[in-house]
Amino acid sequence: MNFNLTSTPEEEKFRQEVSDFLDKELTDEIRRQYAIDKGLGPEGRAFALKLGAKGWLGLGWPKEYGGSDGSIIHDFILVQEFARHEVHIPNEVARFMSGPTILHHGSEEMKREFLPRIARGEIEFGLGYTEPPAGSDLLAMQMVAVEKEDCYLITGQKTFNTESHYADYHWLAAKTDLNAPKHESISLFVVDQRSPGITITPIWTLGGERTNEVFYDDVRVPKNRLVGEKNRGFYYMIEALNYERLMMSQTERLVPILNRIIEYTRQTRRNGKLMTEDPLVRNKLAQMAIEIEVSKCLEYRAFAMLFEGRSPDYESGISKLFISELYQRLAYTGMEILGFFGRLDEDSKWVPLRGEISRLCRMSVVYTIGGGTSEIIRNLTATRGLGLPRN
Amino acid sequence: MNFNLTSTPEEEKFRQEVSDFLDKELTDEIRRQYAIDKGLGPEGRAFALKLGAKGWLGLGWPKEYGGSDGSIIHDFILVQEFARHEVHIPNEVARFMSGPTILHHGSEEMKREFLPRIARGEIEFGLGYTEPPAGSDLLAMQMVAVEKEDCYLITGQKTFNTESHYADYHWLAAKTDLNAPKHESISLFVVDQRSPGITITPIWTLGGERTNEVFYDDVRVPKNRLVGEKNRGFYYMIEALNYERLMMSQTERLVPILNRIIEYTRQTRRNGKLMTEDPLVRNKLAQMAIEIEVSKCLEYRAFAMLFEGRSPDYESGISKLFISELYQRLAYTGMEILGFFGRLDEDSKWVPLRGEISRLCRMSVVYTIGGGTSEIIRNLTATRGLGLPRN
Amino acid sequence: MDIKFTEEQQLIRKSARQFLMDKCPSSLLREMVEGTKGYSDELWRQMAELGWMALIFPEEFGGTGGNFMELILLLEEMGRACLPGPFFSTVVLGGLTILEAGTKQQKQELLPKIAKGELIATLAITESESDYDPSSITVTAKAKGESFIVHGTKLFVPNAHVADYLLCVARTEKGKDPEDGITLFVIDGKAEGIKYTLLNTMAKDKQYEIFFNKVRVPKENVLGELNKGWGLLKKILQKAALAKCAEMVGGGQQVLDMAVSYAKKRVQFGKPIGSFQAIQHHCSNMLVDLDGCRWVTYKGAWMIDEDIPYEKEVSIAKAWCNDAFRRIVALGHQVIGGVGYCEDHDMPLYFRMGRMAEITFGDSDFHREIVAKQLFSAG
Amino acid sequence: MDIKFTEEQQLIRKSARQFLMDKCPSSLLREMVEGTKGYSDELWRQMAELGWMALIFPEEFGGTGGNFMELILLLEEMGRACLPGPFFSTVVLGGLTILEAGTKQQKQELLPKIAKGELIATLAITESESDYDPSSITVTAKAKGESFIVHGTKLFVPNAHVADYLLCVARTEKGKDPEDGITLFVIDGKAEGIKYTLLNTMAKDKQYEIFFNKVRVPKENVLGELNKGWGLLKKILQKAALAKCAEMVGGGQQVLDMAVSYAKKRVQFGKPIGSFQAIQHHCSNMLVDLDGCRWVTYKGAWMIDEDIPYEKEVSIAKAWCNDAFRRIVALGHQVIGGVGYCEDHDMPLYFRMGRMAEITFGDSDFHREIVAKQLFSAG
Repeated sequence: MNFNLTSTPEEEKFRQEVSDFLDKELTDEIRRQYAIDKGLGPEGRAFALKLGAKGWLGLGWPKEYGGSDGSIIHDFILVQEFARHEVHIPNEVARFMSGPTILHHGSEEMKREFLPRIARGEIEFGLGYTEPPAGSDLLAMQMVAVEKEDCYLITGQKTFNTESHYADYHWLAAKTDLNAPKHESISLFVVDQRSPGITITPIWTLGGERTNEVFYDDVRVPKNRLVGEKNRGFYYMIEALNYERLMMSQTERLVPILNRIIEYTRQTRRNGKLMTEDPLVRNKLAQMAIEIEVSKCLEYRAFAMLFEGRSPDYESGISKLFISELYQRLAYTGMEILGFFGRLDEDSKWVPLRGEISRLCRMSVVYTIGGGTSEIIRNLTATRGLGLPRN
Repeated sequence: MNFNLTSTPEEEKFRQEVSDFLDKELTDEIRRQYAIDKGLGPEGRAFALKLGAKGWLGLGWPKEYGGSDGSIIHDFILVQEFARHEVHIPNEVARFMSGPTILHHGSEEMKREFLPRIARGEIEFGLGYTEPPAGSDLLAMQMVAVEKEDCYLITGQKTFNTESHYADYHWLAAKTDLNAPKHESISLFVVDQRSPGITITPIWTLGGERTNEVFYDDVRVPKNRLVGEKNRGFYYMIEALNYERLMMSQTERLVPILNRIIEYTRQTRRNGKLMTEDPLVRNKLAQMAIEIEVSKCLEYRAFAMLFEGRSPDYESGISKLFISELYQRLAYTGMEILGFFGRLDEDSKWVPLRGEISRLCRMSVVYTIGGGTSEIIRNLTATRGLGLPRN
Repeated sequence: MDIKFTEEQQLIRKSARQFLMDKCPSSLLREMVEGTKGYSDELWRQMAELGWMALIFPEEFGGTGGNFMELILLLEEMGRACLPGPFFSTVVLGGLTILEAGTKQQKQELLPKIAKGELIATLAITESESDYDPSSITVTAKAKGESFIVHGTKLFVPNAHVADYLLCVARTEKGKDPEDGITLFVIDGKAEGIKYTLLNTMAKDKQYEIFFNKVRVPKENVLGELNKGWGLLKKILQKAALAKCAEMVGGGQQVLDMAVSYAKKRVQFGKPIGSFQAIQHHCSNMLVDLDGCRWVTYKGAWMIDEDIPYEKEVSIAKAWCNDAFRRIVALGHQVIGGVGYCEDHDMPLYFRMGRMAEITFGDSDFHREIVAKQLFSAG
Repeated sequence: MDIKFTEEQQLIRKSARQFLMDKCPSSLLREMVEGTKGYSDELWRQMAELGWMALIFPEEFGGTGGNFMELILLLEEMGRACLPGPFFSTVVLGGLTILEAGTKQQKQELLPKIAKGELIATLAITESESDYDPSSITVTAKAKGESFIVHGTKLFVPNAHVADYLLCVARTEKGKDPEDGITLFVIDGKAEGIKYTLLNTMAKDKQYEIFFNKVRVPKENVLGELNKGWGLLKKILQKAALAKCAEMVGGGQQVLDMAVSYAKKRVQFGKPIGSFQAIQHHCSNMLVDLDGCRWVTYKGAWMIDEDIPYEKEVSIAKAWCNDAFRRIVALGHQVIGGVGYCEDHDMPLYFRMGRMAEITFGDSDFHREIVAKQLFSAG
């Protein structure tokens, strides 16, 4: 047993390299762009290309598709170091969802077209799953792709497509068989977002991020942009979703937030005494440290299963479940400690910690909803983790 | 609006009378018998007769059945004063469940036979609803009563019949129609517990109380002991259950417990200082006072509806839900404060507060299960209180 | 015991609800929140016409002599509508304080104007170490001739930018006990030397920093007794805390209504999600929390009206409402899902309102300590 | 990173589970709990034969040189079986303390006997103001010739009635810092002047009051350094706390297993209750809590074995396990319903065990304060 992030000198060398790279290359502007604009700005894009040049966006992929040496462990170390440096891996959907799916299920042509560009950090995909009637119940989707000669004609509406306003391609799920059982009726497509007939309109959220509605009006998608087998899309989605949940579990990101709250209590007097001396404050922050440690253990456990070649199932679900709820508890604990000042927005006079606690408090509302609601994960944990009968 | 226990001079006079009576008559021995033996001992029985003589066990019942002047408000005042004095009303099932059901639905003969004796405090009934296969799902009961000439022959098993080892009569629900829809297949009976064919065996519980399994082997029950109409029993049960839930909500009982915990902190040093000075202790006990006040408000609201002639529905459910969970939280808070000493049983050296916190901690486990589990009450609250669709 | 409202009270609630439904649609709400003024003159005028600003004041000062319960019911409806604007700061923080402590002249001068909706007021308490603790009051008011010179910085003063009068809590003397030596002043909002800086809160509820740069205030503008202001302020803060509870009760009801109505309509897996036990139990938990908020708040109002000592019960109400409203909103979000996370839904309005309400006039730990003081001093 | 157990470890766990399933049925369990001795000689002998008491000690002292993780896995299985008896007090409290601080002679004399199951030991720490705080140590040990005279009352000493040796924490000097002047002694359980009084705990786990009435203890029985015992004790307490976590992990697993298996079989409303979302979510929440307990405990054991500073992580584990195990048992009761409230079900055993485990070696607030000290001292 070994709970260290790295287990071998080679892994430690890699971790150090990533860490040094980030220490050197990461600017506040890049961090800001990734946090708010998802890397939309020129600095963010340039940063992605640098990562690509390092070979870090195609770790473990075959060389012929632009990949480089590495394994899931290296991906994990990469993600952890990025988390510790408080920035997301750029082009996450391309790197961790579309890319692996194309690699495992895509045609040779598709692999050659897309994988090298993903590995170079050139392109991002926008996740195109959710529809107004199809949230937790993905299979209720209604967007239809009709086969016609050399293409599919696609019409319908997607919503909460977070990356669509800056992504290059839409990673689209649509119905290709209206008569088959639902889970055998969906196919995945790679759609050029500049295709005629696509309209993208913004939705602004409580967290301040933009997400999008995406409308398809008879959009022509060439047949070679169908991913893998027709009507197998739902299985591909599930496969990638599990991975997504794991990648969303980055407990390391919580550590610097807690540290800044602690630092704040060191410098702040309330009721005539330093906040660090207040037993209620001490108790609350200790509880946060405890829960962060538990979250880290749950996350490491799920990853370690992957490294062993076992496929985590409910284990990645509860890792996501726990961290998403912990984000909310941490944000509220921060709000309690920052008091009135915690209610100030980033641009306000008197705002502490650049408004990050207030922002986290707003943003974390969606963490227990997106990527599988807490309720859905509890269902799956009961049925798949504990073998309770399905309702 | 008026949140006082009593609203008129007459009510206040009654309250004072009850309070004086309890101050004078209530001994520790009687309290002990009611808490542990449910009034089985001679002192407890004598106390019940005194109450009966006061006319307080038939408040509001017609004089011809042994009743006395009074109303639901007086019952409420009575219950509250008993709660404040930390003792249950004796013969509760007879007084608050069987009695009212007989009064509303029983035959004239039955009323004359039982109501005066209940009002005099002479008899108690044991609740005979639950069966091994029928807990939350009362309608799944299997005990069968077969009509035969002048009687019913009853065979089957009941469980968790808490009063049966000291009650005089069994307030029994059994199936009288095997073909009808379940809710129209059950009848209620008054069964003399000394009837041949009844076997009562004890079940000992975590809380230390005794409850019972009751076995019926071809027990003859005269036809005139059928309560009200045949096959209407389920409706009578529901009617009385709602009342039971309300009568279980006696927030007043929590107040002296909290006060004793507070008193304990006044006299106890931990880590070199008085516990009253510990901000964590202060915060926890304040939270208990807050929740007790909320519980009291929920309870009063439900009762006040009754006084207005409205029938509380989900309102009595959530009053029971809240107080049952609060009992558990209060017990745990007490355990936290009493530390190691809170783990001692009543008969141990070093035990504080006569072991009541440990006992409460054990006993309260069942509060969220009996009389409608918290889950069932949440279901009812959703469907009946909020109009959400039944599953 | 009796939980009925008078006909008068029922009417207030019903007409307020109807008025706000008609006149304050979500679009106007957003306009007011986004605007710099923070409210609509037209709506304000109509509210005044309905007598809302006059409700709580005695007839001799231009009011209609309503009781605290009636004010609570009105505020509940405002909370339900998530109504922004200076009603709270003018009537509760300004008006009630003047009514409580003002001289006959001050009352006659100011209250009728408030009651007519012609005067906007607010109260400046908190400072940089702000926790409603007397030791944190460092803004000074030094006597100089016939005036006091007020100097220092106040924070989180609601609607200061539109206030005709600022009630300001200042230190006039430094005693051993930090509660001593605090005095309230009525200060002209346009007085020379006052600088307002908007603080951008989560709820965009127009809170201001006020810098008093040696502002001259006439001696007759002292409100209540010199140096004895903290006792007055504590009383006002308790009433204001309960008034804030009323807003949370209304807000909580609206969130629950939105969640339940969504759960009934929204179909997933072939059924309305409201038929799933997980969603049902979320909604039930919201209702339990809300009912608790509602009745502890009403009980507090009843005690105020009956003049029963209410400090403990009001702190209980505020602590409970803070925590319960937070849970209600969180569960509401969980029920409504992604749709409720979008700014064009109303959920974010209540989320933001909750974050401000739970801290204003004392967070839960603050009020638990008040409750603890009462518990440990009694007996 | 790697979460695999060695084959050795897997074997220990598997064979311990099998042994306890075979040899320690519920009936024997109840017999032991109800009996005055608190354990079965026969079972104790068999455990010794399996090498359980020898596991953690080096070969030179008659042990088999296992690591802490292996001990944790063994304790986990004991917790799962809710096994009573003096294993914990003998091996963890007695043996590990002697191993940590004993002289070569002490080790050679005592450890091989422990390893063979021939010696029962325990540790007497807490007193009447008990919270594992050095200031609460008032039992005195005064030097007198070649001996110390130990005097005073210890509380909650497990299995003292059967202990051949009591390790006792006493005050040998009164310094300014309460941590100074504390010394550990090895005291013969049959020494003159010792009086044992059983304390009736919820779990009937044979905890004793010990009154040392001027008990004479030879100087060579000092364990570790004179006056510096608190540092040693802190280390032992941390290891004991983690060992207690392991018992809770095992107990939690058993409670979850009982709940899940009941939920699969128990039919209400025509369906297994495990198909209802409310029950499913209860079980899921139990699993999340349990998995947390499990992995923070294993991580703590790994750190101990790797000699990485573990104070914070062990306190994290204990605080989490205390709270999580309480929730697991409460939800287990809620799933199993009335049946689990009856003493003939096993649930009450785990409920009672939980109440003792959550307080022994520090409750959650105690450990949160240790975590806080680390948080606020770092950086």
